Amino acid sequence: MQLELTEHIVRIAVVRPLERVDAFTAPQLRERLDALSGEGTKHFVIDLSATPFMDSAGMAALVSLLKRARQAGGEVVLVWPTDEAARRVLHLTKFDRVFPMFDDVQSAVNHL
Amino acid sequence: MQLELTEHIVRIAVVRPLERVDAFTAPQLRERLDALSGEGTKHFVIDLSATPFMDSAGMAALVSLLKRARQAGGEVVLVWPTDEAARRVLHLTKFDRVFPMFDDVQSAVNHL
Amino acid sequence: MLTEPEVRLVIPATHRHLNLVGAVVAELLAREEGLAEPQIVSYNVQLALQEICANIVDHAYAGCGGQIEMVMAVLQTPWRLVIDLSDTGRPFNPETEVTPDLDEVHEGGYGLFLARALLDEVSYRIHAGRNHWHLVKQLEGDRNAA
Amino acid sequence: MLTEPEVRLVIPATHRHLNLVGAVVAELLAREEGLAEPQIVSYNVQLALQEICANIVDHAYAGCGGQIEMVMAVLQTPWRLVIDLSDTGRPFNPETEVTPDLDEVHEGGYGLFLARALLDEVSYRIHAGRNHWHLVKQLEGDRNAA
Ligand SMILES: Nc1ncnc2c1ncn2[C@@H]1O[C@H](COP(=O)(O)OP(=O)(O)O)[C@@H](O)[C@H]1O
Ligand SMILES: Nc1ncnc2c1ncn2[C@@H]1O[C@H](COP(=O)(O)OP(=O)(O)O)[C@@H](O)[C@H]1O
Repeated sequence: MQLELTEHIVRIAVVRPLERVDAFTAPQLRERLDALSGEGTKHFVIDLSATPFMDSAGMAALVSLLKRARQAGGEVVLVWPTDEAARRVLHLTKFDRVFPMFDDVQSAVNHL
Repeated sequence: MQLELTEHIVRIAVVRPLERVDAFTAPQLRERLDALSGEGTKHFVIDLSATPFMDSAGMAALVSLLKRARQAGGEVVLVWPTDEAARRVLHLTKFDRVFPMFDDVQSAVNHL
Repeated sequence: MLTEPEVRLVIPATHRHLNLVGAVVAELLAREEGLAEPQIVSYNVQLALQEICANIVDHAYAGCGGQIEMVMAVLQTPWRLVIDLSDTGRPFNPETEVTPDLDEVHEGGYGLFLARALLDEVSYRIHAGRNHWHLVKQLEGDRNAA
Repeated sequence: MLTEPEVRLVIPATHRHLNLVGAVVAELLAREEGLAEPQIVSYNVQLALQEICANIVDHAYAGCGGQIEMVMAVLQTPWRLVIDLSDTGRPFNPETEVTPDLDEVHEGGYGLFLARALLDEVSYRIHAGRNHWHLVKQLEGDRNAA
């Protein structure tokens, strides 16, 4: 049988902040994300399930990544925080309408 | 067949503090332990595996219980805290020589 | 400012130290028995405080340092948490405050919006040469429950 | 007292508020990158502070209230945490301090023993009519690790 096989390799970075993402730590997160973008990664899963706290500086880092990724034809999706209060904040700011949201990393990866 | 059956029921109270045990909360713990002693309980397992913090006021509550229980012919045994620092404090104060220490509730109950 | 026993925290106005602010309020609330949804209340107050304090660092002091002073107390009837945050940086101009258009995402401009959404009162005034942010969070629940 | 940017906390001298003291020091240490055994250092400092403060509540103020002021900073070369705790209660008499006989259990008398065992320095002096407890914890680790 004749067939043609093409392989697509899509690199997806799964980033899981384990500490507070706030005005002090967000620059470090940004730096890591910028480095990944710089290496050509354009698909990102930001897994917030183990992130204890995120302020608007952390949210700004996600928006910045989103803009850059979409410009490159990629996407940024989020995994919901476990903490109910943190979930409500993403809803309040309508981040859950801008970022595709998932309950776990596997579903998030499948979407990309 | 003739036989004689006697049943012994030994009541063992397993107490598992889930919050800080400190100068503020120790009186509440003491009150609960005193109530159990007052009802005739004399065998106690104090399970510290989920206790995030204990100060010397908490330790004093345990000593007070120990004295009362032993006087009544009972015993107080401890389940080690999970936190390494808290374990070291029990060692430093030699509480681990005065109280029989166990790794889990089941072993502690079996000892009594 | 407050008649109930109050707690006072003074920190350097740097992003590095803002985690202290949230920790103090979290522990203060942790002692309030019978609070409904304690985790959510605590998170919301911590986030609001973080936003107001980050604004003080970024805008009032514009990165030039100084101190932030926080005075807080839990008051009764009605049961509430009252916080005064003050600094000696440049004054806040209320006209610079705009409600963010939530149908677009932005890289900034969520701070005051979040603080106002998560607290019951957020007011600003200048007093004795200091900027003061007065914050109130109503506390709900059954104080005799525990 | 300190030249580095310092943190100041003032609380009512009640058992209820002592959890704030530990929370502040824990968050201050949480920002120190490269600290060896961070959990253990943090727990030990929190416990030592809790003991010194409980003594201020119970002995210096003997339950009659007042305030406890804590001033703290992380200093470099050597890397260390320095804390000054002060109050306006009755003075401490060092002669009342006895090392507990650890071969017997006691219902009290572990407070100062623990503080001294868990910190590198615990010293007391009266200054300007206030009792001051000066506490030092050396910090170990690789500050450039993270
Ligand atoms: N404490 C403050 N002092 C001076 N200006 C402030 C202060 N807080 C906020 N502002 C002004 O209000 C604007 C909106 O603040 P905010 O909603 O927190 O968004 P952001 O800080 O991300 O810009 C700021 O850009 C700033 O111009
Ligand atoms: N801050 C203080 N002010 C006055 N007296 C104190 C203070 N701290 C400790 N003391 C005295 O030192 C004794 C030993 O203190 P400590 O070791 O903490 O044990 P405890 O507080 O359980 O008695 C106390 O009983 C008290 O007499």
